[in-house]
Amino acid sequence: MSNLQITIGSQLVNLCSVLLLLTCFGIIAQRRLLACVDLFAIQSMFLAVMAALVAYLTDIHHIYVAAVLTIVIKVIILPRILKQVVRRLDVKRELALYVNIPTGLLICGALVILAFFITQPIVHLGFLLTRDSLAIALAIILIGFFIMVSRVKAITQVIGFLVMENGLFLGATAAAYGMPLIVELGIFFDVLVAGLIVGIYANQIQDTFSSVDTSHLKNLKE
Amino acid sequence: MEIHWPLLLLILTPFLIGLSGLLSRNRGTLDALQCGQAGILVVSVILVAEEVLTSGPLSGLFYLHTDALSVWFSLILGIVGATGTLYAVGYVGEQLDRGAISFKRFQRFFILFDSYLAMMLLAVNVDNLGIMWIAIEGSTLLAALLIGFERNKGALEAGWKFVILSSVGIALALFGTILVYYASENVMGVSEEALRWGVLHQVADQLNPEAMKLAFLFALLGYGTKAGIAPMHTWLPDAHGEAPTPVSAMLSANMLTMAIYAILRFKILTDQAIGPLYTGNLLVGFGLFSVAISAIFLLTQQDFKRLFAYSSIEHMGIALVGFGLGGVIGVFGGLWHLLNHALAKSAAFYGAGLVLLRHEHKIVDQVPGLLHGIPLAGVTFLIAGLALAGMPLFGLFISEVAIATDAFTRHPFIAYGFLLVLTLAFVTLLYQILRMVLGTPVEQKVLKLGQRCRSFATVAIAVNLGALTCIGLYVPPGLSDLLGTILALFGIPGK
Amino acid sequence: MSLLSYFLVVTEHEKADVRFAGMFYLIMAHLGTAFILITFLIFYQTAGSFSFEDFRMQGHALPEGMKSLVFWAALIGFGAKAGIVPLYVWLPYAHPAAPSHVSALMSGVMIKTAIYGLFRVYWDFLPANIHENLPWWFGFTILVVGTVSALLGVMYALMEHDLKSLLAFHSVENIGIILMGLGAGMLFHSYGMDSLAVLGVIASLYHTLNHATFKALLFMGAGSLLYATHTRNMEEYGGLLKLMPWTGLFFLIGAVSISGLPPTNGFVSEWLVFQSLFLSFKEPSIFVELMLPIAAALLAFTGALALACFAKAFAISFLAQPRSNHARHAREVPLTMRAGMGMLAIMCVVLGLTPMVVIPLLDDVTFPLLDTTIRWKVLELGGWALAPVSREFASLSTPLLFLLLSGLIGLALILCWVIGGKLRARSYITWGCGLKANSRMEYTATGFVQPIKRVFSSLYQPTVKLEANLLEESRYFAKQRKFDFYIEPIFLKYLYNPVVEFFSTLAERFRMIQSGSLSLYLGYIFLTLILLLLFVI
Amino acid sequence: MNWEGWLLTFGQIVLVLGFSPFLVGLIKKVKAHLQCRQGASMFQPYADLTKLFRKEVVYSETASWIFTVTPYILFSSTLAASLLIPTIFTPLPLNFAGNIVALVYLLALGTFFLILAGMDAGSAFGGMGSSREALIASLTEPALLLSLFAVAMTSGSANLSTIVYKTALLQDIVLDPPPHLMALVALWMVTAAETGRVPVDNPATHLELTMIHEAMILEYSGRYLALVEWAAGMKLMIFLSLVANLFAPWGIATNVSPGALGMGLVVYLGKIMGLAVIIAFLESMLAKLRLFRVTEFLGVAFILSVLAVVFFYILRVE
Repeated sequence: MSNLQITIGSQLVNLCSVLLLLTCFGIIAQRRLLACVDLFAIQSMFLAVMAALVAYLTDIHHIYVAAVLTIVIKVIILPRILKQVVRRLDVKRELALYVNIPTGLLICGALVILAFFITQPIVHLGFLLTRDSLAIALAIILIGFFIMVSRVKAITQVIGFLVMENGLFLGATAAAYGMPLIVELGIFFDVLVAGLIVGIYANQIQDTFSSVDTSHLKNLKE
Repeated sequence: MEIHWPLLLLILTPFLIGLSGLLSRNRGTLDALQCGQAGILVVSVILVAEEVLTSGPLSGLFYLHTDALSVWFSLILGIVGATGTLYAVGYVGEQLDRGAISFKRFQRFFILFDSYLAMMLLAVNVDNLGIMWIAIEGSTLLAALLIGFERNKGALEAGWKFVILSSVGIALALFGTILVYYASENVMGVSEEALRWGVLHQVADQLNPEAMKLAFLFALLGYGTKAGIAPMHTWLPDAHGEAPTPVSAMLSANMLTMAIYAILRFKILTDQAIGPLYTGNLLVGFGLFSVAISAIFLLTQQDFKRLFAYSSIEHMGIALVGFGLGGVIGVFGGLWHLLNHALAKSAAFYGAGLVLLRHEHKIVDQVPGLLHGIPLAGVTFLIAGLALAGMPLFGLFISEVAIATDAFTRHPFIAYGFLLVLTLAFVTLLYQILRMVLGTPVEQKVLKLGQRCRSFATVAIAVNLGALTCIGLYVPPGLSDLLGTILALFGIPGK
Repeated sequence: MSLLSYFLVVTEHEKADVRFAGMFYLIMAHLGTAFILITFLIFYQTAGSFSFEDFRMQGHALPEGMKSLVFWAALIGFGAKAGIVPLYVWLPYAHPAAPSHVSALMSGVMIKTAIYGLFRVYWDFLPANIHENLPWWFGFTILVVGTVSALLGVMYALMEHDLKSLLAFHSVENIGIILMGLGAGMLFHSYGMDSLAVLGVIASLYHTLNHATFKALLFMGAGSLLYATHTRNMEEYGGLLKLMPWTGLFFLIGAVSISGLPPTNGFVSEWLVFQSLFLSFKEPSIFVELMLPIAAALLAFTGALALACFAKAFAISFLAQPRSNHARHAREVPLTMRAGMGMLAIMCVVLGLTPMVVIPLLDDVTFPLLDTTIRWKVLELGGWALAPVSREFASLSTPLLFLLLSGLIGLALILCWVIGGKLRARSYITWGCGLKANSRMEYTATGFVQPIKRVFSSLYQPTVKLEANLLEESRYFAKQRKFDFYIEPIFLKYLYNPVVEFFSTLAERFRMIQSGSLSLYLGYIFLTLILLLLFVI
Repeated sequence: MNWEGWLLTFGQIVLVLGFSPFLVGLIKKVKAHLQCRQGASMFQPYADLTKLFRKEVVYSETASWIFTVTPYILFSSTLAASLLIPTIFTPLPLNFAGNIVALVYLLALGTFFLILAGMDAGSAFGGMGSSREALIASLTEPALLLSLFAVAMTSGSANLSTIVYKTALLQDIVLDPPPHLMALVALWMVTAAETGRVPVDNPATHLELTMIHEAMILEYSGRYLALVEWAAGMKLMIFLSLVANLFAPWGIATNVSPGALGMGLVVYLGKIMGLAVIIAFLESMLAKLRLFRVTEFLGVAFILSVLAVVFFYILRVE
């Protein structure tokens, strides 16, 4: 492959990761649950694209597998499940937030800066064309985490978690062209099961508490 | 790559037995299978230990790898797992007899329970950080299902919190793993081997310090969440309180221990890369904080299962301090503490389970005079409680003294703080335990315990407490050799 | 050990107060353990092992600051177990709660092990060699602690009407006296006056021995009373001397010797302590010179109060008319119990009459510690008299005193016979101002100590409740009056309760941490992560 | 102990036994004169004692054997104490038997049993007397010990005879004024308290509520009473000779030549009779204090004795 291709490739990769980041901000800014789920699907899409890109550039084939899995699980299955849950519980929009949206955005900005600041000393380690996206990966993880903290509804917390997962995947791909295949598979499997279990719980909670507003789950305390 | 049957047995048995549970239609065979599993676990774990002691680390097929450290934790998981299985047969069986649950769910419980054990055993016996992570995540998910098993409000809430919090934790841990992988790259390039702990251990001193620092930080937070280290401990009391008692016992005695194991693996690598000071300070800091927090919460605790949960937080903290100090006796203390804690704490939970079955509530001041009420549980509480409080004659005392000593030889002030919080915890825990054990029972309606339940529980408790007192009084040579090799693994000349 | 004794305490754990006592005891004991652990750890740091041999070898290598740390740690650690002021608080709860033979054991033996620990640390581990001198304030502190313990112990004992608590408080007093001897010894040692130091140490060892005997005796006596009357409350005893003559006699002997009256053993050891305090004018430092005699005076005060206290205890329990049906129907205890007490009673007298035998033994004990023996000078007149320092300075011969007393009693009898001839006597009811004197007219224990309580009210801060509902016709006559008062030990009030308060409020405050909100929990983790990323990396 | 020793000891016993009743009589007589009364003869106490010895004993039904043995123990312990105190000769043969501490505790032994006896009959008065006695005894003991100690230190010995012997030999120590003066005053106050004299107690009172010593022995009669009274007399004599010989050992015999002894006897009798007269005067001048004033009175005594010690150290010339 020519240098040109490499540079273009790495820029494309970076572009994808930036897009990922943007979708995160989108989720932060979004009140409507279904929209959040869609955004997550889109984000996963970008992720898959990036993975494929990396796979193409480095022709390491198992990354294709990863990309495919991403599409299957994170773009198709999980959003399905989530949407089902959302419909079934008909919680259209999230009105309750612990942190209002502008503040949230500001904080996320701060998190991104932090992420860059943290990864800055170790970025030079990687000699791969994707290394710059490590910072973005960390940023996405933090933001996902922040979503979980700042949102009240169970669903959004799940979405936050999945965003974290995306961040991780990005990290894995960025840092090392993905984990060894076996690990990769395992991780995907786990993510899938996690999603299922969360779905189960959401249903059961809905049955017993007749709401998935986790702010109701405060009976167990000191 | 030759096959080590004991090792394979150790890990596969629970899986297979669990699955075969699906096929067996009648209860007798199910019980029999479980008892068999308990037996096999104990035997095979001891065989594995033998083998490792005689002929160094084993590597089976499929990343299976067992060195001294793994053996130590396999011992804990195996033995406590065995007694746990027995107890579960009694406990869940009792619920079945009372018609609290259907036979189907009875089956399902054991499928989950066994594969949960299997996952944990796998986690401590693989060489690959990635696989280890997967196993731990798997155990988390199964634990989530087990915690919510009883499907009442409390159980669901606890399960939900557990699932969310520990998934977050686990995610952070994964990032830590990725970072290690990342750091290993520019030492050995992109390779399948780069996640093998053994391999990493050889090249660890060349790994990039910054990356390792970051990696360890994430690993500590991530696995620390599962180990119930304050301030990531918040799920723990709920989960321990609401889960079916055998599960609580497994959570406390096995899962926390396993999480500590994972942290240790990372610590060893990081220490080689950047020296022990960094990890040491972090561990000691978190450890002390955990002990202090738990001590305070023990004081006002009204629910005896949560009580034991907080005491688990305390003991994990103590062990962390030991490992953090990292001197010979410190690490020894940590390991020794984990073993004894597992035995004592599971026994305590077994006792708690009996009380719960009998009284159907968990309020401390509603169950005084257990010595008269339920002698079995009373005695268990007394012995286990004293052991957990760190009374002399029990291993926990020895390990606490060891850790204190190590602390003292390094930074006396840590030692003073340590002893202070320890005394506080001691007082609060013992105060609560004795409130329950002594005195005269209050009149209230109680349910009778089934014979089979009682007998199973008796066996489980007897084994645990027996082992506890034995190693309290006399350390088998095998164990001490094992400790020696582990210390060597920590880069400390074994004594 | 504290664990086992705990179980001894809670043998009768059905009673709530017993459980409380046990708990309290366990906590204090554990506190002690923690501090003792610190002591040993400090040694371990230099010695590199836990063997006493190495401690002995290395102990002196400690820097000065560490030594004082060891001093305090050991004092608190063993003090908590021995029950010195202000750590004695568990003692009056634990001892009464335990069954009598156990209390006898605890007070007689267990407390002593703590004293043993103190001796080991202060005389054996700390000093490099026999001639190295520790700072003078070590001994002085011990002396002060001892004096305060002795005084407060007896003060509170006076106000106790539960026989066993009373004895427990006296354990505090006696520990105090023992420490006074020890302190004086250390003081002299720090000035290099070994022969005087030995005296102090021997005095305290001697008193340790004696306390073991008479306190065990008294506890057994209390036990027999409990056995006979099923109550520990003195106010319900009375007139028992006639019903239980043997127990009475033995208890009297115990009382006499704990009050340190000649010619019993308590007297001898207190006398020795006095001597070592009187030697003050040999001290170089004028401050200490002043303090020692004052300590001696306070010891005398303690002795006098102890006397009052046991006069009360014996008189109220054994003399006059029975004050309750319990007492009225009391029977003498079985022979085995009497035998036990009798043995100890004899011990008390024998130990008192044969210091010339005991002291050389103690001297053998102290010799390796200070390598000075005082045997040759202590014993005068072929061992019939004690002269701790010099015959010039002070001497004592209990055998002679004993002979004198008995001889003069004989003389008195003879006088009576010579002058008065044969005894003509008749008995008649006590004069009750025209009424028939009954047990309700007798002075109660409370009444007996009332003057003292009033004089020292600033210390006791008693809470007195007096309510009377008067007759409608005249407000000078009452249908009934209700009087009760109780005393809260000053340290419990100002030292312990606040601590407990602090922790429980703290715990209450902290409960909000575990508020049950998942987002909050996530927040903790998030915050921790961010902070660590910011500051640790 | 040689035959002289025996002789002297016996002589001392006889002296104390024989002379103590006279002191009581003397004080009564002087007081009578001061009250412009004739008063009974000085030898009246002897008659009283013999009478009492002859009389029948009446004791309470509730009383136990404690009540019976107390007089003997009181008598013997007081007498034994008196044998530790130099009167006409020093050092005493029984010097080695005990020092000031032994003295104090011997007296305490008597007090202890007296308190018990007071409670034994079960009458309210006895109890009242005992309780007050307990208070006063506990307050006097430290003062007594410390004031004696203040004197002891000047001669570097705690054995009474030795103290007196030394002071007797070198007169000037006695003139070591401030400590001794304070000790003297303290000792005098203590004496008043211990021997049940005004202003602490009033031996002549028969108003129950003010009695202390008298209340304790209220139930006694016959020979028991006699023994108790006699013991009281001896106690008085003990304290007077303490005052006399510790602070003014002039003329006391230091060798056993008959001349010296005779001289010693005369001077000694003179001294304590003088003191007795002083007591009489004081008693006629002062009024008895309230019980809870007594504590302050004794507090003063204690402070004085402490000061005596302090001054000794401060003014010590070396």
